Amino acid sequence: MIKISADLFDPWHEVVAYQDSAKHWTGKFGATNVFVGTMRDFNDGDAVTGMVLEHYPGMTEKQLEDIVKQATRDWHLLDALVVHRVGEIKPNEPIVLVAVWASHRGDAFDAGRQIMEALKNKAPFWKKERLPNGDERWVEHNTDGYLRSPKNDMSTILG
Amino acid sequence: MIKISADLFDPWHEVVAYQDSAKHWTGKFGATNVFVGTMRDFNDGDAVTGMVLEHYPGMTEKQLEDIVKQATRDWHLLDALVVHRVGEIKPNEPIVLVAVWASHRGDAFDAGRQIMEALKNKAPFWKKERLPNGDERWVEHNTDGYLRSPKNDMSTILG
Amino acid sequence: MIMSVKVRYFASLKDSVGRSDDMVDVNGAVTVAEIWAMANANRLMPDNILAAVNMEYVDIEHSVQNGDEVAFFPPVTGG
Amino acid sequence: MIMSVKVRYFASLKDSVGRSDDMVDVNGAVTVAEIWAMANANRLMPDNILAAVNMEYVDIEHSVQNGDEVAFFPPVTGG
Repeated sequence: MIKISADLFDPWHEVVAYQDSAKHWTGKFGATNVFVGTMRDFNDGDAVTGMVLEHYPGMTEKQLEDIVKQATRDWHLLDALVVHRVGEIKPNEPIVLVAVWASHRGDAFDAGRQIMEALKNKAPFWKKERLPNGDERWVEHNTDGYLRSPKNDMSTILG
Repeated sequence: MIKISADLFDPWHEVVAYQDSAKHWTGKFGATNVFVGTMRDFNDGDAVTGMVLEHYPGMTEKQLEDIVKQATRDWHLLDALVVHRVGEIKPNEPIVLVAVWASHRGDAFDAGRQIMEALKNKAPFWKKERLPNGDERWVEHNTDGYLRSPKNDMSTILG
Repeated sequence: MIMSVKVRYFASLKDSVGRSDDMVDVNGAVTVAEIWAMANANRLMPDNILAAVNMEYVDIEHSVQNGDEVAFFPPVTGG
Repeated sequence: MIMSVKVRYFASLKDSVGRSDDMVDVNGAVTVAEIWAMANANRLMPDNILAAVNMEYVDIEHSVQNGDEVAFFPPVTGG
């Protein structure tokens, strides 16, 4: 299921409510992977006091549906839930929830990550950040979620 | 934090309670990855009516602490929570929760999966399944969570 | 045949063109890139622009049909 | 020197040896594999067994010290 929410949502409540409503796969899922993206109070080294999330009504839902369908073709999934905020957002509020249910954990981890990366690359949402001095700035691009962290690269290099 | 629980736990409640208690990283985490392993009502083609989870008190906690420490060395993490059931378990009850908080999603996905795989390979827990006819059987080994699903392999082969 | 095409702009691109949408009337076959040029005579299409027709991503050489909705926007930054 | 070593068994291995633990008294240097042999005279150590000393995984050639707790168990199946 895909939901675009103009209001604050509780990702953990969404997961429980959806799972409880899906009686046809009760007892069948062994693995649930949930990703929650939360607004931080800083970005690119600057304090951020809030954010406006714009989207393209219609296309956003269509792209998210396609992304979930692709994940369902690529992995053994029982179900998936994607919730994304739009509008005015404050720090520490959830922006996105991606939850997937599968029999086995490999599918759950891979499908959850695939949906999240595709969402970051293809779902038409745009963030405008508000800075403490009242300025606003558009976020220019998303980073690659498959990049390994610098910390890990260092430990690989240094043994 | 590591918790071994002899009683039913609610993984989503655990995540919220832990996150709310960690005021020092409120506003700092952008990415949360949560994996929940749930008891299914079948395994290896057979209906399963219940399970007993044995562990090695002391060593289990020690291994889990080491697993989380290693993930914290390998990835940029703010915190991690691992909860694992022991004792009598019924289908549809959660067995394991692995939650990690990071600034960025790549670290959250990679660290969560690393902790889960290490737990499956190294944490001393053993499952004994109860079958509908009253028989019991020990689960002999865990599968590899990095194996790609047969579905995905097929689609790769068949283009 | 005269075709009527709706053009939409989002996010920072909407700010820089100063409008959220245009209606463009064209005579005969036309591509997404040509739609941009007609609607924005004095402005080159930005390099990193994304384009969609009827809410599906397309190449800028994609041809546009009567009644299509063409959208232009910067790289997406959701999630 | 006489050493006293506690031996523990878990899960299916506990069922097959029929005990959860042993106390083994040994005289001089001894490995984990030798501890198994002393405690289980008539039973070869299973191939896929895991061993721990003081709750850390060890190779079966690891040498055991006085007061150590040695544990044997089958592949783990948690999670």
